[in-house]
Amino acid sequence: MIAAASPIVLTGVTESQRAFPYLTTMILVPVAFAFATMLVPKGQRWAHRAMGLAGSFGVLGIAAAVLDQFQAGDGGYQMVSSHALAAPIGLSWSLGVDGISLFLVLMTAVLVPIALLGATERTNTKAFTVWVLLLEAGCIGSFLSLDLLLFFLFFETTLVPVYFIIAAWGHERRGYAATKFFIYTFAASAFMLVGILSLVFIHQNQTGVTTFDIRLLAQTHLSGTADVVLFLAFTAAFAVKAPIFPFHTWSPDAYGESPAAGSILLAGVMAKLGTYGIVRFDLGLFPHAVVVLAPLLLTLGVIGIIYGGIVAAVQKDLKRLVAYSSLAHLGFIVVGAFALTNEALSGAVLQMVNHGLYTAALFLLIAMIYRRRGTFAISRLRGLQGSAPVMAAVFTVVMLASIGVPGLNGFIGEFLILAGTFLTHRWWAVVATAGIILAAVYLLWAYQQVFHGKPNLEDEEEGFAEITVREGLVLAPLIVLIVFLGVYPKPVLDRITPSVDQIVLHIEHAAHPSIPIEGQPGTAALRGGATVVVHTEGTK
Amino acid sequence: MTVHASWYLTLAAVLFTIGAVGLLVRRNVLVMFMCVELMLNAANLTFVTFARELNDIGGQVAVFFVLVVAAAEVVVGLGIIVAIFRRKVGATADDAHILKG
Amino acid sequence: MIPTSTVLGAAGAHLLAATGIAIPHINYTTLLPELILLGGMLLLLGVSALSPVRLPTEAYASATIGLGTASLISSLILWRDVTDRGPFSTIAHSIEVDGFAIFFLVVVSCILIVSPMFAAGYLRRSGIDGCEYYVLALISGAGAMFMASAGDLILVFLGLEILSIPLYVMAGLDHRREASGEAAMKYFVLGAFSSAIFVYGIALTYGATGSTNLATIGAFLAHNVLTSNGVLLGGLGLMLVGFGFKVAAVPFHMWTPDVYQGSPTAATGFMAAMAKVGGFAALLRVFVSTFPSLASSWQPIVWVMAIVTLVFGAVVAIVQSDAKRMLAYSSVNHAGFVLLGLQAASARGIEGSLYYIFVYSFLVLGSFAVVAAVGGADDDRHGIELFRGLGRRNPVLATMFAVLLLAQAGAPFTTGFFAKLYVVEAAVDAHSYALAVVAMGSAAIAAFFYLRLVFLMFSDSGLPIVTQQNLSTAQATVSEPLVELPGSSLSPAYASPGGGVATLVTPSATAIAEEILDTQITEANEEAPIAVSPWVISGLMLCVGATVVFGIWPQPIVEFAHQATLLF
Amino acid sequence: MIHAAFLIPLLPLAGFALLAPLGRRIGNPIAGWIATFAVGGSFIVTILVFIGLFQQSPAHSQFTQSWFTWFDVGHLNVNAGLLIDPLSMTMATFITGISTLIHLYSIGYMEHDKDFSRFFIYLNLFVFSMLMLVLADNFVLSFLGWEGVGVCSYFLIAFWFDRDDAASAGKKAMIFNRIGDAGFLIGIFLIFQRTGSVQYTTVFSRLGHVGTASLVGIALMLFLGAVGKSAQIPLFPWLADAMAGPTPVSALIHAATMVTAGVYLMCRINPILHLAPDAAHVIAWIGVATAFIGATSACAQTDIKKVLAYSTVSQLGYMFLAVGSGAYVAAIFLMLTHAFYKALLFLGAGSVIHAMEEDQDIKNMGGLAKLMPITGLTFLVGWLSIAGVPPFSGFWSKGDVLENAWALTPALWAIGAATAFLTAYYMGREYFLVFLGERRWVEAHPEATEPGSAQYTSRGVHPHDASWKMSLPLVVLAVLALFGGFVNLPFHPNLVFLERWLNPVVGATVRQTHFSVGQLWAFSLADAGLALAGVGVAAAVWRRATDRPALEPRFLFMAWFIDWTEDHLVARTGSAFSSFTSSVIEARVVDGAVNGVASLVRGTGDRLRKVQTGYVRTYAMGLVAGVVMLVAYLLVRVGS
Repeated sequence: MIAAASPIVLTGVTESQRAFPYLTTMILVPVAFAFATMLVPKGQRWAHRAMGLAGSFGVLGIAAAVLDQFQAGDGGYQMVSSHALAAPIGLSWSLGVDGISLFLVLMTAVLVPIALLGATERTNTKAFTVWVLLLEAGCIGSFLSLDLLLFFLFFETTLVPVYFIIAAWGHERRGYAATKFFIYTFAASAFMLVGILSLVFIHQNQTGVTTFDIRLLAQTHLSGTADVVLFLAFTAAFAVKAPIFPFHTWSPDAYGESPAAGSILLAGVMAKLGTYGIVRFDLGLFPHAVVVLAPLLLTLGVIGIIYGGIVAAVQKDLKRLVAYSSLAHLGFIVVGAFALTNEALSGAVLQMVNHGLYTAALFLLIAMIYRRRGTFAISRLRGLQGSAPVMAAVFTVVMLASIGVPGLNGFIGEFLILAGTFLTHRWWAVVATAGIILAAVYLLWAYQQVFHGKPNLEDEEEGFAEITVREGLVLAPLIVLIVFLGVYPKPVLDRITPSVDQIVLHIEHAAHPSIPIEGQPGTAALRGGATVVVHTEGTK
Repeated sequence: MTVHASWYLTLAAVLFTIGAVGLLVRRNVLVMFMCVELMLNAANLTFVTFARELNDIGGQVAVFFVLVVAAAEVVVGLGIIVAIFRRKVGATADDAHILKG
Repeated sequence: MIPTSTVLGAAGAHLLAATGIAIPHINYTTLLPELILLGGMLLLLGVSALSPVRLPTEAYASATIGLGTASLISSLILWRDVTDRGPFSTIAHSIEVDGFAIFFLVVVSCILIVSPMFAAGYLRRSGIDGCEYYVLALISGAGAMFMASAGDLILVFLGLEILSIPLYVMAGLDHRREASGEAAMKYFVLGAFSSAIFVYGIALTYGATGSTNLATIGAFLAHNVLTSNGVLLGGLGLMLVGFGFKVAAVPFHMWTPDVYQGSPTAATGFMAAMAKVGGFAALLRVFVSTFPSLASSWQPIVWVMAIVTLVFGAVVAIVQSDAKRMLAYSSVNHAGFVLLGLQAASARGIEGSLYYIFVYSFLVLGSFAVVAAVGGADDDRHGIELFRGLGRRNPVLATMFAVLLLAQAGAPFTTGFFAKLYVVEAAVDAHSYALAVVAMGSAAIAAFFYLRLVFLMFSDSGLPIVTQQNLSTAQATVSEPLVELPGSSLSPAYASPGGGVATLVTPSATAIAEEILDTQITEANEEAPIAVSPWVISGLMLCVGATVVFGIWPQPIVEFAHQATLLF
Repeated sequence: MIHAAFLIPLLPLAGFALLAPLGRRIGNPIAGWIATFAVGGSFIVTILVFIGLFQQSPAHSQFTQSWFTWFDVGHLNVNAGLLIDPLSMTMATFITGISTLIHLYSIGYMEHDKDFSRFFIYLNLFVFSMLMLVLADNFVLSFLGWEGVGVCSYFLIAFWFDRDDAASAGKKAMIFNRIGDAGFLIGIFLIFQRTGSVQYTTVFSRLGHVGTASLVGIALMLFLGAVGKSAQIPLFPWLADAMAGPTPVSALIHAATMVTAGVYLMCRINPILHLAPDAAHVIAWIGVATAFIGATSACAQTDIKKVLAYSTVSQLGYMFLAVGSGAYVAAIFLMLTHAFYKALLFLGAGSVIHAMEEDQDIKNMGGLAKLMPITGLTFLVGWLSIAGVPPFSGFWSKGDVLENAWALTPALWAIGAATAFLTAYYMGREYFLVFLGERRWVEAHPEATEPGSAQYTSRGVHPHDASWKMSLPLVVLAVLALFGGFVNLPFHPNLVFLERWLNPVVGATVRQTHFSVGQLWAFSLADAGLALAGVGVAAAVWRRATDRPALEPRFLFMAWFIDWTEDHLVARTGSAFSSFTSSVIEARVVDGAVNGVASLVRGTGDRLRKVQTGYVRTYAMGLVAGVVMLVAYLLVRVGS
C-alpha cells in the first residue's frame, strides 16, 4: 500500500507569453537588496540606507511598469507565470496580478520607501533595512500569489520581519507587543493552513489533481458544512491579521510599540493582507458560505466601526488612537467586502489603498511630533499649530481624509462601500454611516488637544520645530495621492471594477445558478428589490 | 495431568510483572537492574514456549540474542552504577534527583 | 505460502545433517555503511589504545567525519542501486535495503558528519577528549542504521540496543559532574526497563504470528484472520511503548528533560538526534509497513499519543528557565509532529515523517551546539537569561541560533516550515483535522518560547530605544553595567551589589554570596564576547545552511523523501 | 455666456490654490485683495451667466455642464458637473455678491491679525465649496460642497485656535453638522437604491416609480442633513457657540450663506417634497418651532452676536416653515432678504465690537449711534427690515411666508406671527442697548491708542466708524436690505419677478395660494402691526432701562436648556460610556480573553512540570502507567 503513493500531478497553468517576469522580479529585487545590504559592513549608515532606498525604489519602478503593462478592463489575472517549487507537497511558484492586487502592490511599493525615509531609527540601520526589505518582499508576494500555499508562505513570512522590527526598535513594551503580535497571528493562521490543505484534498478527491492554484480550487464543489467550516478557518486568519473585532487587541500594542516605519507598514500594508485575503480567498473560494455568513461578518465589521470609534475617543496615546481608528476603517472595508455588490466591493478594495495612504501619513506625522517632543501622550502635547502651522495644515488634510471628507480619498471608498452595502443590507449600512460621526469626534478631539489651545509653559520655551523640507518631501507624495484619489479616482476604479465584477458574478452564480453568467453583474437577486430604476416598490 | 504451554506463558507473565513491580518499589539501583534482568528472562521464557508451540527454531535463537544484549547491558549498567557509588557510597536511585521540573 | 522461518528450519535441519550450521548468503556491499562505521570504530579504538602519543581530539573528530562521509557516499551508491534495481533484502530477509532504509542511512551519516565538529572543542574544554565519544557515536550510529534497515524484529531489538547502550555511556561521559552521572543512571535504568518491555512485546508478537521477520509477519497477517488477536495486539502495544520511549513520546518521555539536561551538551545534541532517528525509523517500518492491517487498532493510540506529546511538550517548555531543558521539551513537541505522519499511516505520512526527521536532526544538533558554546568552559550556564545580549557578544552565533529557533518554530522559508506543513498535510489527508489543528496550535505555543530566546538574544544589545530616557538608560548600561536594564529580570543583587556586599555579614551571607557570584557571572556574561572555534562555526554553517537553503528550495529533500517512500 | 459657468466655482478655488502655498509670503493686505478679486471675479461671471440664462425662454432655462466622471462603479455613476438653472443661479448670485462684500470688509476687519492670509485662504475655499453645493448637478457633488462648507466653518470658527472656546466651538459645529451629514448620506443611498441614479434631473424624472414611504424617508433623511447644517431643532446649539469665530465669518457663513444651504437643498428637492406631504408637514412644524424658540432665546441674550445668532436660528426656522408649506419662492425670497439684512447686522455688530475692543456685551455699550453714525444708521435699517416694518425687505418676504403658513394651517401662522412680534422686539432691545441710552463704557485717553497694547483696552475704548473697507459693505447691504423686497412684490402678477424667475424649477410643485386682495391687505396690515408693536414695546421697555431680569429669564438665556440637555444626555453619557468600554470591555474582556489564554497555558505548564519529580521510580511509574492504559485499551478492543 505504500507503493500506491499517488505521485503529485502539477496543474498545467498556462505560461504567460510576456517576455519579462515583472512579478517575480518585483519579489526578488527587495530580497536581493536585502542580502546585498547584509554584505555591507556595519556602521556605514548611509550605505545601508542607500541600499534600502535603491531596493525599494527599484520595486516602485517595476510596479510602475506593471501598472503601465496592465490592461484596464480585463478582470482576469495578468502577467501570470508559474513553476513547480516542491512537487510532492504541491507547492508551485505561480504569480499573477489583477485589479484587486494591482493597487495594493503599488501602495506597498510606495509606502516602503516612504517608511524607510521617514524612519527615525538611528541604530543598526543595517538590520533594519534588511528586515524592511524582506517585509516588502513578503507583502508583495502575498498579494501576487495565485498559489494558496505560496500565499500562505509569504503571509507567514511577513511575521518575522515585523517581529524583529518591533522587538528591536520598538518602545518600552516592545517585547510584549512583538510576541503578542507574532503568537496571535501565527496561531490564527494555523486554522487557515489546515483549511487550505483540506480544501486541496477535497479538490483532489473530486478531480484527482493536487493543486494549490486558486483558479482551479475555485471550481471545487463543497458541501454546505465543508464550505462554511473552511470559510471560517480562512477567515480566522484574516480576521486576526486585518484585524476585525474582536480579534484586534494585538494591534493597539503592536502599532503603539513599534517604531514609525513599523507602524506605517503594519497599518498601511500588513493589515491589507487580511482584507485582501478576505476578498481574494473567502469571496473567491467559498461563495456559498459567503452568502450564508455575510450577515455575521457584516455585523462584526459594523461593530468594529462603532467600537473602534468609541474606544479611540478615549485613548491617551496618539498611536493607539490611530490603531483603534484603523479598526474602524477596516470595519468599513469588511462591510464593503461582504455586502456582495460591485459598488461596495470596489469601494472596499479602493479603501484598502486609501487607508494605507492616510494611515501611513498619520503615523509619519506622529513620528515627527515624537521626534520633537519624545512623547505620544495626547495630554502632553498642546498648541502645536502656533509654532508649526504647516505641519498642522498637513495633519488637517490627512485627518480630513481619514474622516472621509469629500474631495479627499477617504470619502470615495467609504461612500462606495456604504452606498453598495445599503443596496443589500440596509440597516448595517445605516449603522455604519453613523460611524462617520464618531470618526469626526475622536479625530477632531485629538487634533484640538494636540494642535489647538495655548502651548503649556514648559513647552513654550522648548518651542516646536516646523516641518522640515526633508520631512515635507517624504509626506508630499502621500498628500498628492490623497488629493488625487479624492478628486479623480476613476482611473483606479476602472482597473479595479472588472476584477470585482468577476468576483461578484462568481458569488451570484454560486448563490443563484439560475442567473446567466453574462449580463451586467450586480443586478441579480443579491440586491433584493434594489435593481436600477425599480419598477416595483421595494420599500417594505 | 499435562503441563500446558499456557502455564509457561502465565509464569512468564507473572515473572515479567514481578520484575516491573520490583523496579517500581525498590530503591537500590542494583536491585532495580536485577528486576530488569528478570523481565528479560520472562521474555526469554515466552520466546522459548512459543518456539516450542510453533515448533520453530527462530524463537529459541532469539533467546540467545536477548541474553547477549542483557550481558552487554550488565556491563554498561554496572559501570554507571559504580561511577555513582564512587561519588556516594550506598547511593539509592532516589538520591539522584537534582534534575527535575 | 510457506513461512520463511519454516523453510529456514527445514534447511537448517538438512544442513545440520550435512555440514553443520546454515549460513544464509550475505551481500556485504549492501551492509557497507554499517560496516564502515563499525570497522572505523574498531580502528579508532585500536589507534587510541596503541598510539604512543595522546592524539588530539580533533584527530578523532576528523576521522569520524571521514567515516561519516564514507558511509554517506556508500549509502548514496546503494541508493543508486535501489533506484535501478528496486528494493531488495539480504541475510535471510533480516536486512531490508530499500529507499526508506537508505534515507535513514543518509540522515545518520549526516549526523555523524556534523556532530564531531561540535564535540571536538567541547570535549577538550571538559577534559574528556579521548576517543570514547567518537567511538560511542559510531556504534550508536551503526545501531540506528540497523534499526532503519532491520527486516526482523530481533534485529530491530539488537539495533535498538546497539543504539542505546552507547548513549547511556555518553550521558555519563563527563564523570566529574554529578548531573552527568545521574542522567546516565536514569537513562540506563529506564532504557533497560523499556527495552525489556519491548522485547517482551516482540515475544508476544512472535507467538501470535509465528515469526519475527517483518515480511513474514506482514504476509501472514495479510493472508490469515486471527480469531483472537489479543496476544498480537498486546505485543504491538508493548513494542509501541519501547519505541515511544526511544522517541520520547508522552507518557514515555519523562527521562528526556533530565537526561538532556544532565548529559554533556555535546552528547545531548547527538542523542537527541540519533535516538529519535533510530526510534522513528523502526517505528515507522514496523507499524506502517508490517501492521497496516491492524491500523484501526493502533491509529487511535498514536492519535492520542501525538496530541498529548504535542501539547505537553509545548506547554511545559514554556515554563522552563534552562535552555537545555527547554530544548528537551521542544524536542518532545517535535516528536509529536513526527507522530502525526505515523498516525496518518499513509505514503504521504511517511514522507512527512522522513522529511521532518531529516530537518529536525540538523536543527537540534545546531541548537545544542550553540547552547554548548554559550554554556561556557564548565558547561553549567544554560539559564535562558544568560542568552541576553548574545546578539552583541557574538552576532554570528546569535544570528545562526535565531535561524535555528525560528526554523523550529516553523517560520517560512526554513525547512522547519515545510516539515510541519508536510506532516500536517498528511494528517489532513488522513482526515484527522483535530490533530492537525492541535499540532498547529502547539506550534503557536512553541513559537512563544523560541521567540523569547530570540528576543533575549537581541534585546538590550546596543539597540537603544528611541525615547530620551531609554536612550540614556541604554548608554548607562553600556558604560555602567550595574544599572537595572529595562525589562531585565536579574537578581536584585544585580541591581545593587553594593547593598549585597553590605549585607554580607548577615546570617544569610552564603545566599547573598551566591547571589553576588551569580551577579558577577552575569556581568561577565553581559559583556564578554564569546569565542567559538571554527569547527563549531563550520558545523553551524552546515546546519543553518541546510535549514535555509532547503527551506527556500525544498524540492530536493522533499523529492528524496518522496522517492524513498516509493521505494519502500 | 452660460458656458463660462465653470469659472464661477473655479475662480475662488484658484484663489485658494494660489494663497494656500503662497499666502503667507504674499501677506497682508495683498492676499486679502487677491482673495477678494477672486470672489469678485466669480461674482461678475455669475452675473454674466445670470443674464445669459435670463435671456433663455423659461422652458429652456436649465443647463448642465459636465466636467468629468468623478467615479463610476456598477450603477453608481457620479459626474462632476454643474446644473445651471434659475434656482442655482439665484443662489450663486447672492452668494458671490455677499461674499465679495464680506471679503472686502474682512480686509479691514482682520488687518491686525497675525494669520491674515490664512483667513482668506479659508474664505476662498468656503466660497468654492458653497458654490459647488448650489451649482452641483447631482447629490454627491452637492454633498462635497455640503461637507466642504462644514469643514470651512470648522476652520473659521476655530480660527483663533489658541482660544479654547473657539477651538471647542469649531469642533462642536463640525460634529453637529456631521450628524446631519450622516442623514444626508443615508438619503442619497436611499435615492440611489430607489432610482438608480444620483443626478438631480434623472432622479426627479424617475420619482414616479418610487413609493411614497421611500419618498418620505428620503425627504426626512435629507431634511436631517438640513437640520444639522441650518441649525434647526435639535441641532442648533452649535450656531450660538459658532459666534466665537471672527465676525465676518458669522456674517458670511452663519447668517447669509452656509446655514441657508439646508433651505436650498429642500427647495432643490421640491419634487420629492411635493410627493411626500407628510415630510413637508414635519419640516413646517420643526421650522416654526425653531423660529419661536430661537426668537424667545434671542430676547435674553446679552452678547451682541449671540442675539443675532439666535435670530438667525429663528429666521431659518421661518424659511423651513415656508418650505414645509410648499412656498419655495417665499423661502428663497426670505433667504435673499435675510442674507442682506442679517449680513448687514452682523457686519454692523462687527464694527461695534471692533470699536469696543472685542467687548461683546451689549450691557456695556450704549449711545454709540452718535459716535458711529454709519454703523448706527445701517444697523437701524437692518433692524427695521428684519422686524418687518414696511417697506423694508423683511416686511415683504416674511409676509409671504406667513400667508403660506396660514394656507397650510392657521396654527402655524399664529406661531409665526408671534415670532414676528418677538423678532421686532429683541432686535429693538439690541438696538436700544447698543446705540442709544447712556454710555456704559470708559473713554480711552487719546495718547494710548496703539492697537493691541495692554493699556489700550484697560484704559477703555474710543468708538469710531471703521475704514471705508468696512463701511462700504455696510452701506451696500443697507441699500439691499432696504429695497431688496422689491424683487417680489405681491400686489400684481407682473411684480412677482422672483416667482416668475423661479417658476421653471418650483412652478410645478409650489403651493398656489389664492388670496383675495382684501386678504392680502389684511395679512400685510397684521404683519406691519406686529412689527410696529414689537418696535414699540422694545422702545418702551429698553429705552431707559439696561436690566430687566423679569424679561431675561435664565430659561431663555440658556435657550430653553436644549444645549445643556443634549450635553448631559448625549455628550457626557457618551464619553462615560466610551471610557467604560475602553477600560472594562476592551481591557478586561476582549484583551483579557487573549491574555487569559496565555496565562492559562503558562499555569498548565507550571502544574504539568510538577510531574517531573526527578525520581526514577516516578518516571518508571509513568512508563508502566502508559503500558497499562495502552494494553487495557487494546484488550478492550479485542473484547469488542
